[in-house]
Amino acid sequence: MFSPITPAHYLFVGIVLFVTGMICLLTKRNIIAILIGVELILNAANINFIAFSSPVLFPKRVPPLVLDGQIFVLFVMILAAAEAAVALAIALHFYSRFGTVDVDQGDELKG
Amino acid sequence: MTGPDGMAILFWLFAIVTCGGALVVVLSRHIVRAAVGLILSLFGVAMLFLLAGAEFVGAMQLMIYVGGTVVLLAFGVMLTARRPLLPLSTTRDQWLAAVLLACPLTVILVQAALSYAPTDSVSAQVDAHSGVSTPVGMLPVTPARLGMALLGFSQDNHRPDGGEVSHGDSGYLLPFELISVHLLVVLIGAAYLARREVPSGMTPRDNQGQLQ
Amino acid sequence: MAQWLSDWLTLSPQWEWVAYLTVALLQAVILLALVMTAVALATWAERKVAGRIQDRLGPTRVGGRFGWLQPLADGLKLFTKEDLIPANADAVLFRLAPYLSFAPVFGVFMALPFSDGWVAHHFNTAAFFILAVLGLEVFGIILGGYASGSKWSLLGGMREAAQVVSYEVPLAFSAMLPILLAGTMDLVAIGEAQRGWFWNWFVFHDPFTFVAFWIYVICAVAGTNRAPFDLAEAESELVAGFHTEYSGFRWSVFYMGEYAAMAAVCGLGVVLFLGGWNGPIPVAEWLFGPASSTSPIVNFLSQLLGAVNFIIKCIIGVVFMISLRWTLPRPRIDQVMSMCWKYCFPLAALAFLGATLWVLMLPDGLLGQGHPKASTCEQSVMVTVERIETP
Amino acid sequence: MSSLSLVPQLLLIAWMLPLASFVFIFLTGSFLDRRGRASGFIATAAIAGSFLLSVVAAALWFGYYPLDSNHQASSHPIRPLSGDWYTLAEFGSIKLALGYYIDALTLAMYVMVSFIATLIHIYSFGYMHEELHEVNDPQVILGDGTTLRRPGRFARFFQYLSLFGFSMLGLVIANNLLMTFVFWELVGICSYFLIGFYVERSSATSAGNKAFIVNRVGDFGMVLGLAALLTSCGTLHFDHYQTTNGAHYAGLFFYAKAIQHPASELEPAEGSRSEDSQSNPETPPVTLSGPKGLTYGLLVLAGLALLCGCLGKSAQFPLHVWLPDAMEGPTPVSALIHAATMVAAGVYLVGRIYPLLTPEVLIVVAVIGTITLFMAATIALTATDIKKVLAYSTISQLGYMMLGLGTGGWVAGLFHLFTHAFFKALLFLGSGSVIHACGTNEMPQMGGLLRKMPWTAITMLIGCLAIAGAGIPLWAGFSGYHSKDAILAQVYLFHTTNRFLGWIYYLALVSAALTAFYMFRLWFLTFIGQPRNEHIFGHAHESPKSMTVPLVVLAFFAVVAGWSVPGTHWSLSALLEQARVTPLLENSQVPLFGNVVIPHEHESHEAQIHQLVSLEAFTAGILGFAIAVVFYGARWLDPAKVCQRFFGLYRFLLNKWYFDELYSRLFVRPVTWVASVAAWIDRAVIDWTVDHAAVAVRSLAHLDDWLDRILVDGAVNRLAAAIYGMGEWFRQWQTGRIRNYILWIVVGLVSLFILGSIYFGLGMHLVVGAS
Repeated sequence: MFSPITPAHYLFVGIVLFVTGMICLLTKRNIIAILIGVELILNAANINFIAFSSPVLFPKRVPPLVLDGQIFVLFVMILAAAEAAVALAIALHFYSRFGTVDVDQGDELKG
Repeated sequence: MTGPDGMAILFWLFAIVTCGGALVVVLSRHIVRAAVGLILSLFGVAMLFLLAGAEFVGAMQLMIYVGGTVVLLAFGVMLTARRPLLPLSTTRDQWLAAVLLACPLTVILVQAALSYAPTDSVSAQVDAHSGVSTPVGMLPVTPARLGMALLGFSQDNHRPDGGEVSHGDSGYLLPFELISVHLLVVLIGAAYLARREVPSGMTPRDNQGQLQ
Repeated sequence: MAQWLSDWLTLSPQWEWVAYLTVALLQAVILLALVMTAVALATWAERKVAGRIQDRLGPTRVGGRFGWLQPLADGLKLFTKEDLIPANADAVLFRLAPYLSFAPVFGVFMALPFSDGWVAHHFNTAAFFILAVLGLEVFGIILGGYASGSKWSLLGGMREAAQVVSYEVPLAFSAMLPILLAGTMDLVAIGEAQRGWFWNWFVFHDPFTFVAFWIYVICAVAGTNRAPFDLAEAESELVAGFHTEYSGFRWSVFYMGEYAAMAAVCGLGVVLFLGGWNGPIPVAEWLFGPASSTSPIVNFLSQLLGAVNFIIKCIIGVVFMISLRWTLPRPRIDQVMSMCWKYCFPLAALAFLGATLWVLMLPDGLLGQGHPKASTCEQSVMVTVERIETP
Repeated sequence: MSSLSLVPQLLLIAWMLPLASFVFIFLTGSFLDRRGRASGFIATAAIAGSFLLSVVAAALWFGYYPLDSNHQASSHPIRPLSGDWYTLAEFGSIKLALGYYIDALTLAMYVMVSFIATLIHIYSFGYMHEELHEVNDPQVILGDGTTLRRPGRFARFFQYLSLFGFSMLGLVIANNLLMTFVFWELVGICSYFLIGFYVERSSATSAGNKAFIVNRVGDFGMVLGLAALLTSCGTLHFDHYQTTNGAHYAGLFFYAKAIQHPASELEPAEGSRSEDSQSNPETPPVTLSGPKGLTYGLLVLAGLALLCGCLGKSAQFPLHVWLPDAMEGPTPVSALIHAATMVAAGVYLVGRIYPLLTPEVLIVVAVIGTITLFMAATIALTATDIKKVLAYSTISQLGYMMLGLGTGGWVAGLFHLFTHAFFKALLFLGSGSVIHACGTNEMPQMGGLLRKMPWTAITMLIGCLAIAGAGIPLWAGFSGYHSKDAILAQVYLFHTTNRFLGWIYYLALVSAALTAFYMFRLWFLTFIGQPRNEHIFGHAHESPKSMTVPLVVLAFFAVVAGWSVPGTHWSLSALLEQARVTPLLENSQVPLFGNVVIPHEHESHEAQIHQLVSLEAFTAGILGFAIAVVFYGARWLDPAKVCQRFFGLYRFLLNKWYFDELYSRLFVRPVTWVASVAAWIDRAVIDWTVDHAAVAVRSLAHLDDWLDRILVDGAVNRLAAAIYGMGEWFRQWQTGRIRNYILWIVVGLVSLFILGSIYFGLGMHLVVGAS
């Protein structure tokens, strides 16, 4: 009844995550919400990597597994973790400086 | 639970969880609910990874983002729970701009995804080039192989004709080391940024008491 | 199994998915029944052990002399209680939280092998998967604490967040040792690597694994939010912590989550350190031959014996955790955190390093008698290299 | 060879133990200081371990090479073990390495050094116990009139002791002169640290500096000697050695031998080696390396230069001035320096490089030794500081050793080194015990301590008897009797063959009498008679066990060190005899001084020489003792009156022959004068030039300033104004709102995608579906 799952299916999930993450970036004022948007976008990229390196989605490929995709996802995760650590530290600093998490309040560097 | 149908069921289930979580993130005004949406979405992504045969990466996704989002949640709660709820909603113009931009972006991306032909073209090329027709078979993606790749033995980059692995494409040792150092530097930097300024005349131990 | 069901029902290929769904649900129900039984037994054991430690008898009325049916009575009482939602609460999250807390623990049992091959889904990264999924339990508790809209609950939830995120690090570190020794994250393979006499169990492999085992025990207790590390529900400070505002069925779901998590960490610990389904004496090998026999009945019997072994060890572990709760006082939150970061984590890291060196220096074990699987790490590297050599 | 092959390893461990102790205490000292005596225990355990390992190594060695009197004829000829542990660098045949050269002398030194060092470590527990707590140093007056209070430095003391032990053992085991030199300097720096242990006392620091600088003078000569040998022989190894490419090269001893017997140059392997090569056919032939520019004259010069270093280290005339000042260090350090480590190094080195020393050099050694021993003995007559007396006696005894070596008595000189180590350690530790009890070094403040400190007094008496060479002539005596008689016999033989140097023998005899006199003067002044200072006497007390036990042990050895083991002829001198080396041109005419002959040592063992010398020495000793009794024991004569009568001589001796003043005139003042002239030149010439150059540069700068302001600044300001205007225009894009930026990023992204899809079809085709 179901059509077999192809890489395109995964790409669609990635698209949804990417677009929602982008909208999240564009519409939220809360600094943590913006961080959440970034995480969504990173995950959208990860899904694509996994899809293209999957031995399940490319059963006839020789060699069956391309490790590059999974390694890249691991690196992206590590970078995301690092980014989250720094971003949260910045958020904390932001909060203690401005007393709010609204990024629009932090426009002291405007021209 | 194997087979194409089983996979399809599970795929759709987790795709819905993923996309639904993402929508919750966008549509909820409350930061904690957005974080819950993010958790759902990331959980779905992890399950999609498992389905795609990337078990280690899937487990890694769960593990890392559990820690990451727990802290995110904690921060969300800490920074917003003190005062009455501030929705921090944006203007209608902002939403309009976002949607206006998102529409063409979606169209282009969908077009690209649809135009992608899921052939095994890459492998076919390699196959034809080397003339080796012995398939290795469905080797499981054990973490050992990922680990070996990170330590410099990447099976992918091995020449099918049995030649020597040439320098420079034999694995991911250098990126692995780089990212380790990067992570360390970032964590130290974050710890430095987030440290609490201790007012003079107050020992750090006094300060610790406030956290509890 | 699904294929068999489909054939039996003579379903047309386009309806095969119904068979899949049915089988999946069936397996889930079996697992759920198992988990619920475990939880019921654990609550009974908790009451009995508490009673014995406090010089009482514990439950004696319901279900004969030993109060066997006490869990059932408790459940009935809880289900008939009124479920309250405070006015100040975030209703959606308040309802969601208990299930978020219970579901991951249930998910753990999907990957936990009860015997050689008796596992719902054979992951080859099972150990890691279980550690990851166990960590998800904390979400429910934090959300419950936050959504209740009470300061006690909030404090409990935040404590839980800090505690669980911290203790995951040494927990994973100590769990890494058996993985390192067996050379795989596959729990079935890890269990198999400890076949034979009890000195083949990884806990007795070398001094470092012995240390790591006790770190695992400490971190598992802390990670499942059990006394003496139950800071999230410290009744002397926070009324009842994160579940102050919960009652009735939702509260019992939290409760079940906690006991199921106990069983889960015990199961993982048993597989990782205590030989899994291998008894202290290789009775199964004497009875049923060295390897899994071709005869399905013999095979089944041997696996059943393994599962009994496994369950007995789990029960011992759970009872140990329960008796910990009733004997040890509760430390302060800063003591809990410093215990994690200043003692458990460095010790676990040292043990990891030590075990690595041990395997490198003494691949045949201390006495040279050789551990049957001691050099699997090296072997796996060799196998991988071989695969690279001969594509 | 299996039992012998263990010996280098054992000695390596024995050598490394004190280093390990040093490193450990160095790293954890501040922590250990708070925990009491842990550092002391560590250091003591390390050096005691060295001692045990050395004894085991010695046992292995002598089990293989028994101490037969006719060892030359025994089945296996004695062959020193030599090899390299660690190669620092190789330049062709030149090899810089850390290695071992082991013969009976090395082993005996190892056992002796580690044994005495162990006893001194134990003794230091008692002596240095004050350093465990905060110390109040009464000798350091601060600006506000109070005395200095400082934290105790117990750990630091033991740390330096460990380093000292390590350095000395390294010096002893070295198989090449470079390694010797390195550890030579390490010994020097250790003594510097320990002499200046009380760094707050200016006297201590200047004493440390003095020791260090005087040693530099000697070491300068030594470096010259090393350079001469390295350039002429191309190696600094004593014995044959092997480079990493497998070639065997000859060592210094072989070159020296080749000079003696020029014919043997054609046949590289030396005698014993060629015999050995028959029994051990695998021994490869040795090749000569280097430019082979070694001539006899160069060897003389190199020997003299190396001797300079030995003179400095062993405090021989004229470089002896540092040793009395070195008494500023704690007494255990003095004992260590005098008995086992520092000053012994010089004598040991002369003994080690003996095959390289030509008769000319040996004569210089003998003359300097004689001058030193007489001079130091006379100075010791008048000194009142108990440690100074002992210091001069050390110089004097070292003179004896040098004299013995210089007159051809290799065994005699080194034998005295060993016996002297025992009784001088005993005397110093005893004096330390006295100082510990009295709180002063001045003998006139003491007296009558025999009653208060019986153990110290008796052991000190044994030490005095030993150093004076007491014994029953022709039969047996204290250890000093045997060794000193051996030296005197050799000197007597020397004076019979070389009449024009006969005064050496008589001076040595007179000094023997002086030795007896000043030692018993010390003992009588300290322990006998009425207490001269009731306050000090009242507070005096016997020292703790940790101090008296080493005294008793050392006293035992001071008595028996000269004896042979009953029933055998195993004795210290027989042991040294096994390692004996012969000097160049023994028993033949010396090329440069045609009529000098270095006699063979065996000849001095003749019974008639021995009897004669023994009786003469005994008479001299009795004479010295009698005078001491007359002046200080029975007090029949008042020493003060004698001093007044011979006031000029007394003042001359009291001022130590005016050596310090002489050096001050000769070296210090000229240097100060040159420095003041240089300072004047600096001020008047160089500063003037610099000042005026500065003025010139300043006026140039004014001109430059003007140019800068008008031309350069004008251009820059205009440019800046233009850029500022542009910035004003750009700043309106800088809203500071992050969402605006993201918006523009996304706009750019979407535009890029659209452009890409227009111009390149669909971008994804390009990336993925290129095939």
